[in-house]
Amino acid sequence: MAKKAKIEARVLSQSILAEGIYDMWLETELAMDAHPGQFVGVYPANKATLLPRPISICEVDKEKSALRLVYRVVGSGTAEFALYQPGDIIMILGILGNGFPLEAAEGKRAVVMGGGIGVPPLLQTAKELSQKGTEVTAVMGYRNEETFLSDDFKKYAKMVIATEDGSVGTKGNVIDAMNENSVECDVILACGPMPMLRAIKQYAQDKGIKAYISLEERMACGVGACLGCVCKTKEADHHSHVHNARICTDGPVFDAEDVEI
Amino acid sequence: MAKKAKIEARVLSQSILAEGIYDMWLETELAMDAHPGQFVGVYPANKATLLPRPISICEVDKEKSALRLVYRVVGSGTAEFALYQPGDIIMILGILGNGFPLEAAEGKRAVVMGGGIGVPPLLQTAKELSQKGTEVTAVMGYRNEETFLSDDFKKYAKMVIATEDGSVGTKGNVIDAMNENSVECDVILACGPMPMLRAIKQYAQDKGIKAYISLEERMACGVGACLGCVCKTKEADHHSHVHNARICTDGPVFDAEDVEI
Amino acid sequence: MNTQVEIAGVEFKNPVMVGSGTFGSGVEYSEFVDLNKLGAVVTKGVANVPWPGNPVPRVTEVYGGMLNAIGLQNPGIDVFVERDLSFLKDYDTRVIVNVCGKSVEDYLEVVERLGDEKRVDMLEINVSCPNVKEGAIAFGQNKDALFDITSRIKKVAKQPVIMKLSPNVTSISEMAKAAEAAGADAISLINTITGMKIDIHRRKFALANKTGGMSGPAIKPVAVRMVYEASHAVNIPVIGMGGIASGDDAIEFIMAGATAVAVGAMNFHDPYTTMRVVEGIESYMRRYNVEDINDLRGCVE
Amino acid sequence: MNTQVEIAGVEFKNPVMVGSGTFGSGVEYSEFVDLNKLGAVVTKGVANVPWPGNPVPRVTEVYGGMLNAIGLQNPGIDVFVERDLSFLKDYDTRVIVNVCGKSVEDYLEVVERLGDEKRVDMLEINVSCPNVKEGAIAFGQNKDALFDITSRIKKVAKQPVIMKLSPNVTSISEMAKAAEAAGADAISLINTITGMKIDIHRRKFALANKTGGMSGPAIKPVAVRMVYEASHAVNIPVIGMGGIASGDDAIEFIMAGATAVAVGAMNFHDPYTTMRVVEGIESYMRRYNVEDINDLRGCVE
Ligand SMILES: Cc1cc2nc3c(=O)[nH]c(=O)nc-3n(C[C@H](O)[C@H](O)[C@H](O)COP(=O)(O)OP(=O)(O)OC[C@H]3O[C@@H](n4cnc5c(N)ncnc54)[C@H](O)[C@@H]3O)c2cc1C
Ligand SMILES: Cc1cc2nc3c(=O)[nH]c(=O)nc-3n(C[C@H](O)[C@H](O)[C@H](O)COP(=O)(O)OP(=O)(O)OC[C@H]3O[C@@H](n4cnc5c(N)ncnc54)[C@H](O)[C@@H]3O)c2cc1C
Ligand SMILES: Cc1cc2nc3c(=O)[nH]c(=O)nc-3n(C[C@H](O)[C@H](O)[C@H](O)COP(=O)(O)O)c2cc1C
Ligand SMILES: Cc1cc2nc3c(=O)[nH]c(=O)nc-3n(C[C@H](O)[C@H](O)[C@H](O)COP(=O)(O)O)c2cc1C
Ligand code: FES
Ligand code: FES
Repeated sequence: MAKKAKIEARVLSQSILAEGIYDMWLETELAMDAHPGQFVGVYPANKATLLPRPISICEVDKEKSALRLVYRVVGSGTAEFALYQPGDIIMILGILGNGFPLEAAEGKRAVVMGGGIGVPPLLQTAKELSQKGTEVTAVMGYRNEETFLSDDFKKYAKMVIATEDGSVGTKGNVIDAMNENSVECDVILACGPMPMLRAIKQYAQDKGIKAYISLEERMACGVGACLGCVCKTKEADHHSHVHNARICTDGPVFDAEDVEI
Repeated sequence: MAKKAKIEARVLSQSILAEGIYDMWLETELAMDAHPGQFVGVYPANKATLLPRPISICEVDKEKSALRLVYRVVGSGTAEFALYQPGDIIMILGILGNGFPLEAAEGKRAVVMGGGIGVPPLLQTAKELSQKGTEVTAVMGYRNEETFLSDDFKKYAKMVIATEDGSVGTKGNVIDAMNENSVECDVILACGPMPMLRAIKQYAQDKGIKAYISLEERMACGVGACLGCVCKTKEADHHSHVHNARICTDGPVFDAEDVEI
Repeated sequence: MNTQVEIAGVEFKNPVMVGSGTFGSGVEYSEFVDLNKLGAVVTKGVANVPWPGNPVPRVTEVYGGMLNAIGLQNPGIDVFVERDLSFLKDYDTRVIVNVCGKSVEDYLEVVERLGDEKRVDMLEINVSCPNVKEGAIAFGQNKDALFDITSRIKKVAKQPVIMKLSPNVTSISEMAKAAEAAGADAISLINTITGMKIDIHRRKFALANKTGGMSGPAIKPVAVRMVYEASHAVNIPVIGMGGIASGDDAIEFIMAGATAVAVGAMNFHDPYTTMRVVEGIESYMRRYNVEDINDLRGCVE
Repeated sequence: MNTQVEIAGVEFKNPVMVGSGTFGSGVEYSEFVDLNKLGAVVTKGVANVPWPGNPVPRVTEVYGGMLNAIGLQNPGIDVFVERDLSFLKDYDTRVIVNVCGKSVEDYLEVVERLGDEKRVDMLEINVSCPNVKEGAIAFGQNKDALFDITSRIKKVAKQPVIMKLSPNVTSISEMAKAAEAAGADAISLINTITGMKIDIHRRKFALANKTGGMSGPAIKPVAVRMVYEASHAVNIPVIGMGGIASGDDAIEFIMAGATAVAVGAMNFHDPYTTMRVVEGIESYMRRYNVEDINDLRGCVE
């Protein structure tokens, strides 16, 4: 893997996908080494806020040397990002994290599963899997009819939708949608809120299939140095020796069996 | 006088007058109440720097509701100001301070004297005096041939220049220039570095004339509340009762006789 | 919706006060804000006689805040009563007078002198100013000295007494307990944290006094922690301050255990800060259906 | 131009180190910077046995800085020696190992164990971590306890010993003097200042540990003041840290009296910070014709 770097990136475009959900393309050489499931740290210009904001890679365009980030405005950093205009220069740190193990899904019945702001990283995942000839089902959970990115997924995957309010697809969560649509699979690649990930871990265990889940935690360094972002692991991991894997470096994607969530 | 306010101002233009010296016009309703020798507090957008930067009013255009600020880049705040483009919205606090007592100079032989970045506030001073029919001589001290604003002064005053390196006018300081050009006067209105102000105070005392000088000090509030910006006064002043006048409110302009500098 | 709070029998229309020394006696900021909308005006520290304060530079900016070494310049109690208290007579807000001194006797003189001033609702005793050489902070950094001065002041004070604590201590709980044990009616904290800035180009201290007291958003996490610790150590009310810039910041201090809050250095950044804090508290309460501000006190888990 | 400094007989090619716990053992940041260009790598605190650290969330951002409550997670001395010290063997930089413990015996075990490790140039004893319940900070907030642990460590240590002091004390000078009197070869400061952040929307502490240690530019003025006070109280060298982000910041600490400096939390903001500090120091020296960095130490007036 290429060396990590903190470098300038140029905003190529910015648009709104749903209420509070933004879609930004960045031109950056980091794109050349980006794998699905990895993330970048985006630095707000606001000098009162010094830490990078971890944002997953939603899509990669290697020809344009571009990364797509889809993010929800939740605080001061993301609120600042939402103001960026094409041409703006920002600082990013990357490429961070391990990404999804595509090889574990290739040629198998693969499901990518996302919930809420966990949807974006699955897009590039579905894209690369489908480009490698794997048939992918995308099972995505949303709050309501604002099913952002679902048109993009349809290019690479069979699309199944769950919404909390039942306005589109299955009323309920992604597992409900799996069941309602009788989706069968061998491997799940997932990102979303913790309750969803717990349900997926249980589901995979019950069905005897593999699940790889992308976790989230507060981060400071993003590169594995500060030990801020750990999650409990079943086995003492090679780095910490105390059952604490670093989500930023050993993850964010883990075999669901390996982590205690 | 009108109420003070912290309000938005719109950058109308920005240009470079000399090395590191910038000239910015702002559109703001505060312009309507601005008197020569008063100042505004300009807030950097940088959230690490929260205090307003005191900058003197260089010129006022009441028709356009505009203020002209001329400033030297010395630190992070002024470096930020130098990047502003026409159309940018910034926050300013004003109008602050007392301003020059024009009535003390009207109809007399008036000299406005400025040194370095003390030159700008004298421009509006010369302009208003000349508009009121007073004949003004402007004696301005610069480092070198970059005699910024001198063309503006010529519109309202007889212009006498001193430069440290002798490249233009008298080689030396403003007092040297006064002497070399045999400038006679009844009252001096001045702003500039402390050694210059001390020399002017002495000069005025020796000649038995009045001098009003504009002082500078580190400020926090800019409105007289924090007691950060005091200067020693001969008499116990009405506010502090301890010989400490507040430069931001009781000044920045003082009768040279009244302050111990 | 109730925003009224009570401290030692005194009722405040809302919990928003100002930090002593950052608001004069209200005159200057009355050009920007309606003093009637404040819970209380807390005046600049006043001593028995006029104090000239420290040489300039007295203030300097630091990352997310400032240092000050005003040195408690004040015109003395006589001028203060005549001028500042008279000014405040016209306003419908509480008045808390901040008192400073070099010896216990200095403090007692001011406290006694203020006893019959009807306009004074409470006294705040500054034993924590880091910017004067004698007295002041010494009382605030030693729990026995704090106990002693507090009890002596309580003996003569006619108004309820708030002891203002210094953050420059190993254990804020111990100091809070000492104040409570000596009879203080409330405590306020934090005063400024001692800091220093050096101008590396001139190789000089940025402040003539070398050190100064740090305030502003940069100190807020330390202040919240100390308010939490202090309010869990004592049963008397706590007035919290340190970097408050918004209603959300005020709510944070209240959740940490403060009964009221004060806005200090941020007045300099934005003269309307107090009003934004008052409104911000109300809008938080509306958003989360909080009927009574007192329900939020200490509610963090 | 000389940037070399000496501490207790150990020479450093320049005064720029890293803050323990902010740089791992160098592996992660070696992707960004050339470790050979650092004065020293200071490792994350290591204990006699593996420590799991605190529950998450362990870090949170605050104005101009961050709070952390990692709780000294570490793999224990065995893994550390085998893995981290081996990694550092290939680099031409000094290695300072930061040691933590819950009891004096814990510390002694690690210190003894490291005695024969040739790769270890110095030991830094962390008696100031605010994020673990037992031990640690207790030693750093009581001068007798500090004296005791320092002298016991000095009896067994084969490498020179740096005592890392806590800023959460009333008098940093007293603590510095206690460390010196007990035989410390140097002191380093400041460790983090205890702070707290509350998530007002969830009414919960932002950190699982409730409090955390504050670091970053926001604490710099407090750090500079303490480095100034400590270095004027003792004759042993002082390593200064707290919010350093640039060469200018480093110069400020050196002028305050520090012999060397460390970059901590700002590594997280910019992984190249250490290099920018090294270059920034040199460019300051060039600009002002400073021949020897040691001439700047304590030069503020
Ligand atoms: C590996 C990873 C990938 C992520 N991918 C995405 C994505 O693709 N799209 C998206 O919208 N969000 C994503 N998030 C969450 C995103 O990082 C936060 O929403 C964002 O940092 C909030 O920043 P803020 O300044 O707006 O919020 P504030 O609350 O003001 O941030 C304050 C601090 O808390 C941190 N923080 C706040 N919320 C979170 C969170 N949920 N997770 C981690 N740190 C947080 C911030 O980084 C910052 O340091 C991801 C998080 C992780 C860990
Ligand atoms: C009444 C008054 C009028 C002024 N008018 C002008 C003017 O017309 N043009 C101009 O170029 N400059 C003027 N100055 C000086 C100007 O305020 C400073 O140069 C400016 O504040 C520097 O800000 P900075 O962020 O670039 O510097 P920094 O050094 O980064 O500022 C740090 C802090 O120090 C303060 N500060 C720094 N230098 C000074 C200074 N010389 N005086 C007061 N505060 C200072 C800043 O306001 C800020 O709070 C005036 C100062 C005063 C007091
Ligand atoms: C310029 C200035 C002057 C101050 N003067 C006093 C004072 O006279 N008495 C006092 O008790 N506190 C004084 N303080 C401390 C404040 O009241 C407050 O405790 C502190 O600044 C922390 O709050 P903040 O961060 O909101 O400013 C002063 C603070 C500043 C900034
Ligand atoms: C995430 C983190 C972990 C830390 N771990 C340690 C540690 O293990 N041992 C120690 O002595 N100091 C530790 N510190 C304190 C730093 O070394 C340093 O003293 C402090 O952060 C102040 O410097 P800064 O503001 O540059 O970060 C840690 C700091 C941070 C931010
Ligand atoms: S964020 Fe620092 S180790 Fe993961
Ligand atoms: S700057 Fe506050 S009184 Fe002048």
